[in-house]
Amino acid sequence: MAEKPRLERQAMCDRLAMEFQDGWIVNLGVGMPTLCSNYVDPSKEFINHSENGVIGYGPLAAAGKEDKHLVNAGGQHVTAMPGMSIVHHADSFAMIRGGMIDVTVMGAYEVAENGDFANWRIPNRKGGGIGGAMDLAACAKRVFIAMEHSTRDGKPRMLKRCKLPVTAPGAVTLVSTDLGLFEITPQGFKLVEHAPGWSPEDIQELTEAKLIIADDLREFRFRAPCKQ
Amino acid sequence: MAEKPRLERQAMCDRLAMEFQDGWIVNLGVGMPTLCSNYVDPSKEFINHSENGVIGYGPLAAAGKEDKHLVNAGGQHVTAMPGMSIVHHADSFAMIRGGMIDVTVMGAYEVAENGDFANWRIPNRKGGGIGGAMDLAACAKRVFIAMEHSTRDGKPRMLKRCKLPVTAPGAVTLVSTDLGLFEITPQGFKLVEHAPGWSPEDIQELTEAKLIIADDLREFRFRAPCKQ
Amino acid sequence: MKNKIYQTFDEAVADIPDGITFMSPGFGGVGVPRNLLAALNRQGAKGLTGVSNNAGNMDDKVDVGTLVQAGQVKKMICAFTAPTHPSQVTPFVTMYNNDEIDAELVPQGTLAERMRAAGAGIGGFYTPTSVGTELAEGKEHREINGRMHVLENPLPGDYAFIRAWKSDTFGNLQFRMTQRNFNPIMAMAAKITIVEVEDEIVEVGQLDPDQIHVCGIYVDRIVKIPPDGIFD
Amino acid sequence: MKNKIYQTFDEAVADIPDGITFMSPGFGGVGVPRNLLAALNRQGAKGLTGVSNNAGNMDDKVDVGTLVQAGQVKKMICAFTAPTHPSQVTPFVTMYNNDEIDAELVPQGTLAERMRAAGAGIGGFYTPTSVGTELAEGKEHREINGRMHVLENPLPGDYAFIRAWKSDTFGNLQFRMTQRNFNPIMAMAAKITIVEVEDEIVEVGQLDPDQIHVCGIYVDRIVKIPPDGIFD
Repeated sequence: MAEKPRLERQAMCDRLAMEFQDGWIVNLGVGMPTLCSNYVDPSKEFINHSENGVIGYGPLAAAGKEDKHLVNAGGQHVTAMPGMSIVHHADSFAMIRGGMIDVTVMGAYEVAENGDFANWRIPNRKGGGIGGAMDLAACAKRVFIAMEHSTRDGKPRMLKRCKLPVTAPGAVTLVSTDLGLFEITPQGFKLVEHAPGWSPEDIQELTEAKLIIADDLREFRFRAPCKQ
Repeated sequence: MAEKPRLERQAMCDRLAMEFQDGWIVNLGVGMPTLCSNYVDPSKEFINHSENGVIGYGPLAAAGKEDKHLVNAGGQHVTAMPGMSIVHHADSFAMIRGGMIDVTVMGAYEVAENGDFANWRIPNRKGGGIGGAMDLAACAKRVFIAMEHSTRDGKPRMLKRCKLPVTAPGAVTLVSTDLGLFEITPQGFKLVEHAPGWSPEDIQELTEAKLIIADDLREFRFRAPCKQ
Repeated sequence: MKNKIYQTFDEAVADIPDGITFMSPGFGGVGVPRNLLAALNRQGAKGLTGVSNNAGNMDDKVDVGTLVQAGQVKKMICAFTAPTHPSQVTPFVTMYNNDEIDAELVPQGTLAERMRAAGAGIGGFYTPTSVGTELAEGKEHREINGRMHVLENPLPGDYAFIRAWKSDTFGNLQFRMTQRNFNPIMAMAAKITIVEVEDEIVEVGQLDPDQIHVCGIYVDRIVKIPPDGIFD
Repeated sequence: MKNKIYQTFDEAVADIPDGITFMSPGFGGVGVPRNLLAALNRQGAKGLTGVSNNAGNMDDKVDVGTLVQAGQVKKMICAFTAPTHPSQVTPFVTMYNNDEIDAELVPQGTLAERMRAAGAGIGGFYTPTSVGTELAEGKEHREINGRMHVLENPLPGDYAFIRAWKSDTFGNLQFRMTQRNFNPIMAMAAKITIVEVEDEIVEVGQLDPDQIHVCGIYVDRIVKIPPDGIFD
């Protein structure tokens, strides 16, 4: 059976970014979550925080226009925005642990219905890449996850309990996958928006944990077409 | 019996300052210890640290030349010296606790032969004035005390054990009083320099603790006359 | 984004309820948020807990002592509950001796570090300061690398009053010289930070990002000291 | 006062013995003390413990990985002991998988705070980070204000290698943009701090006292990167 089309990564991240509120301080993880910064809503301003101590930076620098001393958490050259400021690493994580980050968006290997998630250690491999993920997961006001719904070999990532070592227990509140948008409730995953053409049953089939279907389940929301 | 002349406060502080080594970071307590900053040795440079986060400040500002934003720990207007820098209070005490202060000079009500001293709480009075004294006493590399040898009513301040609540136990290594200079050794106070005209016996009489007399006991050293 | 600029100090402190903990910086008379303290005095909130280096000076300038004297403060947390010289009988000292106000005496470095911990999400820390003194009594002790330490708790605030030199409209702050003192850590430690600005409030982009002492995310309300305000 | 200026990187690292702990800042390739690392590589000290955000990148630039690859490092303390992408097989990853090098994995914020604690004379601190994870196993737990924390220890170093933008002759430092990262806390945490300066070393008095990111009391040796040095 040829599978139905899944959501694009940009759409997954746009959907999370639509939840950001005006004035929020946002920390975007390396990789897919960075796509959230492409979402623009003229009615809202977000403040980008990066672990390496930059608050209020702007979009990626155009080629040839890089400031070689200014990078985001992914090591990408970003631009200085008016109001930007710099702190050192201990002060940057003081902001994180101090609860100043309104939302962090991260990738994950697994998310569990109890809000646990795992993104730092691959199975059967020595060591891990924690970076600032544990600090952010434990201390940001909200942890959103953007990840593919299934592994490359088709196994579910939305689990009853994480199999991999967790990054933080019970931290996740919202997950955007290529099949839909999921809230984490005390009762477990609640499917609130589904990818076009995907029924709740289709999605449940690819999900280990039992899904709660929102009463007001609706189709996945995409951002309005870009005006530029 | 008319008492023999005692040492002037400036001489007491000069004597402690003579022990400062080139490049030392020096924190001078409010009041008498501030007089140490009048000691000048062209062969040495000292770096003044003050609790309120200024490192490398200079002499008191001349009247009319004050920078209203620049004060030392005593609230006196000091001058900016080349190389001066400013930090906030937590960073200033990070320097103190972190062991960056080579010597602190403080006043005291009492010093005991075990190196305890008391300078924050007056007997039979509620509350106390700690300021940064406990941090400095516990964490500076050396704690020097400048104080009168006797109380106003003639009681000894150099004691077997402190009667007042201590500022830090076992912290003091050198005491300059108006009767001489005293090292604190594992065996107790050692009189190493006596005020002119004062014999060890004279000084012992005004000291509660038993004095050890240095083999090389000598007369109190004064700074060379100022050239200006 | 929300406008942080307020036109008057009275507006900026209007909603402060009774019973909150306020933080007031300043050292040696420098960096004291006198306009905000004066406004809070006019506003009249009561039952306050104050966090400050001391509980007011002997000069006739507005400081924490103004609120103490007015009976607005029920407790001070500070590094001086007695004057450095017995002759300095401030309103606080009189009230404290008469048991009309409560106080917690904290070594200055521990006071600073406790505020920093509160702002930095640190649950507690061990310090060698005060070990072997009356102030360490009843505190948890622990020997670390051969040295005794005491456990100290974070000290958060509800409101911080800040005196800055410059601000931008986002609330990025700069201080001049020893004006900085407790200001940055109090801005971190308090839920709501209100700033009085001495020199000017500039547009965002006017301050060098490398030269900002307090990031604007910590700042909620900003008031420029007007020509008839308190400049010292 | 002692002259802190060294003419060459080789002189500045000449006395570093085997077995010490070095701290190497840098994040995303910015603020990496590449000239000092290259000099230490030439100098050949062995059995080193390295403290750094990661254990080397995939590019061909000198970084901590250069010392790792040369077998000079016995242990890394860092926030990444595996790459963020499985394709990034650095020399460290190969050696670590073959048990040829030891490592301690620390969450980045805890790593930063542990260094800050070492520099600030804090004996230990409680953080909520890592609670409920494998990394918290064996650590002392404590519930503080209803939230579980773990106790973390200070992380001091013997030598810190610093990459600054400007220095004065006393060692007061300024950084540009995100070059700052771990630099200031490593300068605090290490006994001996050696700085490579990118832009210029100026006379004392040339830097604004309000705009210094690391006070010169933390700095021991300063080297200007020469025209043929590594600028990135």
